[in-house]
Amino acid sequence: MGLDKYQIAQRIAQEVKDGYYVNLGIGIPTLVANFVRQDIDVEFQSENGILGMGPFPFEGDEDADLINAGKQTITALPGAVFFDSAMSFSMIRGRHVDLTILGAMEVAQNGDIANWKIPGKMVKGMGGAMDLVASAERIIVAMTHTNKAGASKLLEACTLPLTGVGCVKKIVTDLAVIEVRNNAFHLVERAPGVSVAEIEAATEGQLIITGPVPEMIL
Amino acid sequence: MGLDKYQIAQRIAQEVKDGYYVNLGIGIPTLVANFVRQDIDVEFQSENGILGMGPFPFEGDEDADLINAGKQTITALPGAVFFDSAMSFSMIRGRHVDLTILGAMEVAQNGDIANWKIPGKMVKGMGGAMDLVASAERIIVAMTHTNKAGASKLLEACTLPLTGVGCVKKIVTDLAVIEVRNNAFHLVERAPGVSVAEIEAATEGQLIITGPVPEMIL
Amino acid sequence: MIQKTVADVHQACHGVEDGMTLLLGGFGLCGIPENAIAELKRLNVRDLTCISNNAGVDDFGLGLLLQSRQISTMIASYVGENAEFERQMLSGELNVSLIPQGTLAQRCQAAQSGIPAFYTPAGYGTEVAQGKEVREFNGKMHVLEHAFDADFSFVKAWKGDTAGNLIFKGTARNFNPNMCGAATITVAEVEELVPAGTLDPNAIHIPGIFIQRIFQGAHYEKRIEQLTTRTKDHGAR
Amino acid sequence: MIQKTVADVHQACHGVEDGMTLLLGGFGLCGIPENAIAELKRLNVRDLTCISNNAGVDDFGLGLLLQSRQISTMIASYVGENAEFERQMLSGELNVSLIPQGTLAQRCQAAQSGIPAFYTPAGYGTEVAQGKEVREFNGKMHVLEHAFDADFSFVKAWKGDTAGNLIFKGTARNFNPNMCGAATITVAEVEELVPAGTLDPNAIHIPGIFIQRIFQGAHYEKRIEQLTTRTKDHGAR
Repeated sequence: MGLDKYQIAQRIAQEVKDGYYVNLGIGIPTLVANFVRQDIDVEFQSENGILGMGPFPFEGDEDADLINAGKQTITALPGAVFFDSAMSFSMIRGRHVDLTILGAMEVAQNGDIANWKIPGKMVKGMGGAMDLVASAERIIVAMTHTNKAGASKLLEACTLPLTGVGCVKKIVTDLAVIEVRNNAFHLVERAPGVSVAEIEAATEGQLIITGPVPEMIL
Repeated sequence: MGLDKYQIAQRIAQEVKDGYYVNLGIGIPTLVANFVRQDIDVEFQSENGILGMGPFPFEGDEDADLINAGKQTITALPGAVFFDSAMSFSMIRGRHVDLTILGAMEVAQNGDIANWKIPGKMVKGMGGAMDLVASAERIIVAMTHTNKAGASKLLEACTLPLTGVGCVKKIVTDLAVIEVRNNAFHLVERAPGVSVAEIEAATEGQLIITGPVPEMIL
Repeated sequence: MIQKTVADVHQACHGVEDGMTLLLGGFGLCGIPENAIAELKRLNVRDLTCISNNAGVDDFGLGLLLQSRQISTMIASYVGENAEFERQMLSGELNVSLIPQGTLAQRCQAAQSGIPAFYTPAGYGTEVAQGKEVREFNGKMHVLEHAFDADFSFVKAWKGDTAGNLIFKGTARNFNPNMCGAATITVAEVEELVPAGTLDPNAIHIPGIFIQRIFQGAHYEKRIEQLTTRTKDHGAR
Repeated sequence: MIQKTVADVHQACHGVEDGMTLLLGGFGLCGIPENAIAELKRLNVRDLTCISNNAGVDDFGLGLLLQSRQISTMIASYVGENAEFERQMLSGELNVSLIPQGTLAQRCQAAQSGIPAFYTPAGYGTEVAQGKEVREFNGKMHVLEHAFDADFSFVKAWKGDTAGNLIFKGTARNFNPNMCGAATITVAEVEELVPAGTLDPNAIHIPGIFIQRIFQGAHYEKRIEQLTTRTKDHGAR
C-alpha cells in the first residue's frame, strides 16, 4: 500500500522536462536521476560545484576530487563544467536552476517547509537547502506522507523550525501528488490502490479535493 | 622651471615598492611604469582585466584581445593573468591593489579629489576612478600644481564635482611632493630649483611647512 | 547536454523589441558582440536602454546604434571619444547615466547571482550617491546599489560549445562573463563553436546554464581602438 | 612577478595565534587544506573560530582540530557525521553557528571583493534571519548579510605558480577560490608548484594578488568520505 521510495522517485521524474537544470537533494531526490526519460536533455547540478553530473563511477575509477553534495564519488558527463561555490549559488539564487527536488520533515498548507532541524536533537545543518527553497521557482518535495510515528507531515502550520516560507508548490509522497496553493493542499493524484479517504486521514492540513482524483501512472 | 611630465612620473616611481600591485591611471600615471626600478618586483593591474601588464607590443605583434584600460594595445608578461571586470574590481574594492596613481583636476586639503567632470563641458565618465579612490589605501595624485589658466589645483575645497572624499594621501606635481593629512597640505619636497615661496603662491589651500624643505632627488 | 545553439544571429536576436533594456559586453571595442550589434541595427529596434561600459566609436560598436538613433538611454562608466554620442547627449536626445565601472560590473554580477542589492564604497560623497541610501560599515561610508534588470544580455566569447559553455580570451573577457545570466535572455556569440564535451570542464569560464542562445559569429573585425607599439630599442616596461 | 613562495607549511602558518578567525576551503573532505590543518594541530593554536562548509570527520580534516579542542567556534553550513563534534556541541564546549551554504559562499566572496554587506533571500522567515535586517526587493523578502572578517584563509589548489596564481581541479574547487583574499593573509597549498609563467594566463582561476603565501604540500591523502561505485551492468544515469 502506497509507493516505495523508488516509485516516489519514478513519479517525480515525470515532472522533469526537456531542457531543465535540476538540483537533487540527498535521499529520495537522488534516486530521481535514475528514472528521467532518456530521450530528453536534462542536466543535474550539484551545489558543491558541478553541472552535468553523471552516475557513480565504476569501481576503481573513483576520483577524490569529484564528488556530489552528498560527498559521494560521481562522474562528469561530456560537456560538464566545474565551478566554485559562489558561482554555484549564483545559479541557484539567480534562478538559473529550473527545478529543485528535496526532502522534508514537514510542509505546511501555505508552502512553508521544515527539513533541517529538530529541537533537542543533534542538528547537522541546512547545507544549501535554505538557498534552494528561497530561490527556486519550482520546488518539489519528496517525502513520506506521515512520519514513523504515523503523524501527518502535511500540516496546517509547521511545528519545526522552518527552512523556507511559502515556497513549496508540489509534494509527491508515498500516497499522493499534492499541489500547494491558496493556503491549502490540493489533491491531484493518488498512489495506485490508495483511496482518497486514506489520504484525507493522513493529511492534517486543509486538503481540497475537486472531482474524481486519478491514480498516478507510473 | 618645475618638472616635466616625465620627471613627475620619475619621482612617483620612487613611491613604488617591492611587492606592490599597482593600478596606473591614464596620462602621466601611465608613464610611471617606465621609471620603476628594475631590481624590484612590481605588477601592474589594468582594471579591464589583466595583472602582469607588460609594455606596448612590437609593431605587428599587437592583439585586439589584449588592451589596457586606456584601450591601448599592450603585452602580457610571463606569469600574467586575465580575469573579468567583477574580479578586477574585487581586487580594487577589496584593497588587494597596493597603490593607485591617478591624475586630478583638483585636490582639496581634506583629501577630496575631483577628476571626472567639468560642469558645462562634455563629460566622458568616471570609468574606474570612483572605485579606485574609494577603496585604495595608498593613492598618489599626479598632476600639475596649477591649471592652464594659472589657478591652483590644490584647494581649500574642491569646486568641481567630486570623484571621492578624503582619500588622497599624497600629491606629486611639477613643483612639489605634498602629503595630505589633518585637513592640510604638508610640503615634503620641492622640485629642483623651485622655491618654497613659489609653491606657497601656487597653493590655494592651507600649506604647512615644517623646517627646511629638501629638493627632490630624481 | 541541453542544447543552446541557434542557427544564426537573426534567430539569436529574436524577441528584441522597442523599449527594451540590453546589457552588452566589451571594454572599448575589445570583446564586443559585433554580430549582435550589427543585427540590432538591421532590426532597427528603437528606444533601447543600453548598459555597456562604453558607447563604441562613431562607426563601430554601439556607435552604430547611436548613428541610427536606436538608443534612448545609455548607462556606461566612460563614453570616450564619440562625436555623435556627444551631439545627442548635449542636444538632450540621448539620456546618459554614468556610473562607476566597478559598480557597473557588480550590478551585473548581482543580477546574475540573485543578489538584489549590495553596498559599495564607490561614489560615496559624490553625485553618484545622490538619492541613494548610504550606510556606515567598519567605520567607512557605503552606497546601496541594485542589481540590473535587463531583458537581453549580448556577450561575446572566444570559444563556446553547443551546451553554451564559454571561454573568453585575454582582456576581451572584461564584462562579458558578468553579464551572462544577468538578463532574462542571454545571447552568446563566439568565434569558434565546438560540440559539447570538447572543452576542458575545468577551464570553462561561464557554464552554459547562464546562456539561452549561442551562435558562431559570421565575421569578426575586432577593430583596435588605440594601436600603440614600441620600437625594438625602446625598453618601456 | 611578485614571489609568494614560502619554504614549507611551517612558514606558511607563521603568525597564526590563539583566538584567531580562520577560513578553510573544502567541501566535506574534498579540496581541504590538509597540510595546513596538520600544521595548525602541531602548532596547537587554540580558541580558534573556524569558518568552513563542514567540520571534517572524527580523524580527518577539521575533526583533527576538534579532537585536540583547538576550535571554540565553528561556522559551517553542514556538520555531517562527526561524533566528537556532536559531543562538544551538546556539552556546550563548542559554539556552533549554522548558516546557509550560499550565504557562506557569498560572505566569503563579499570579503574578497570589499562588499561589506548584501541582501539574499536565503533564510528569510527562519531562525537564520533572527536579529537581522530584512527588506523587500522586487516583491520578495531578503536578509542583510555581512562579509566575513577573518585573520587567515587556508585554501588548497591543484596547481599553483610562484606568483600565487591558482588552478583548482574538479569539485575540489568549491569554496577555495571564494576564500582567497577574504582574510588578512591567504595561504594556498598546492599539489604542484610551478614557476610563474608556466600556467596559461587565460586558465587561471585565482590571480596571485589574492594570495600572500604559497607552498607545495608535502603529502596529500585526499581521503574519500563516501565511496560510491556502480557495477558494469547497472545503468544509473
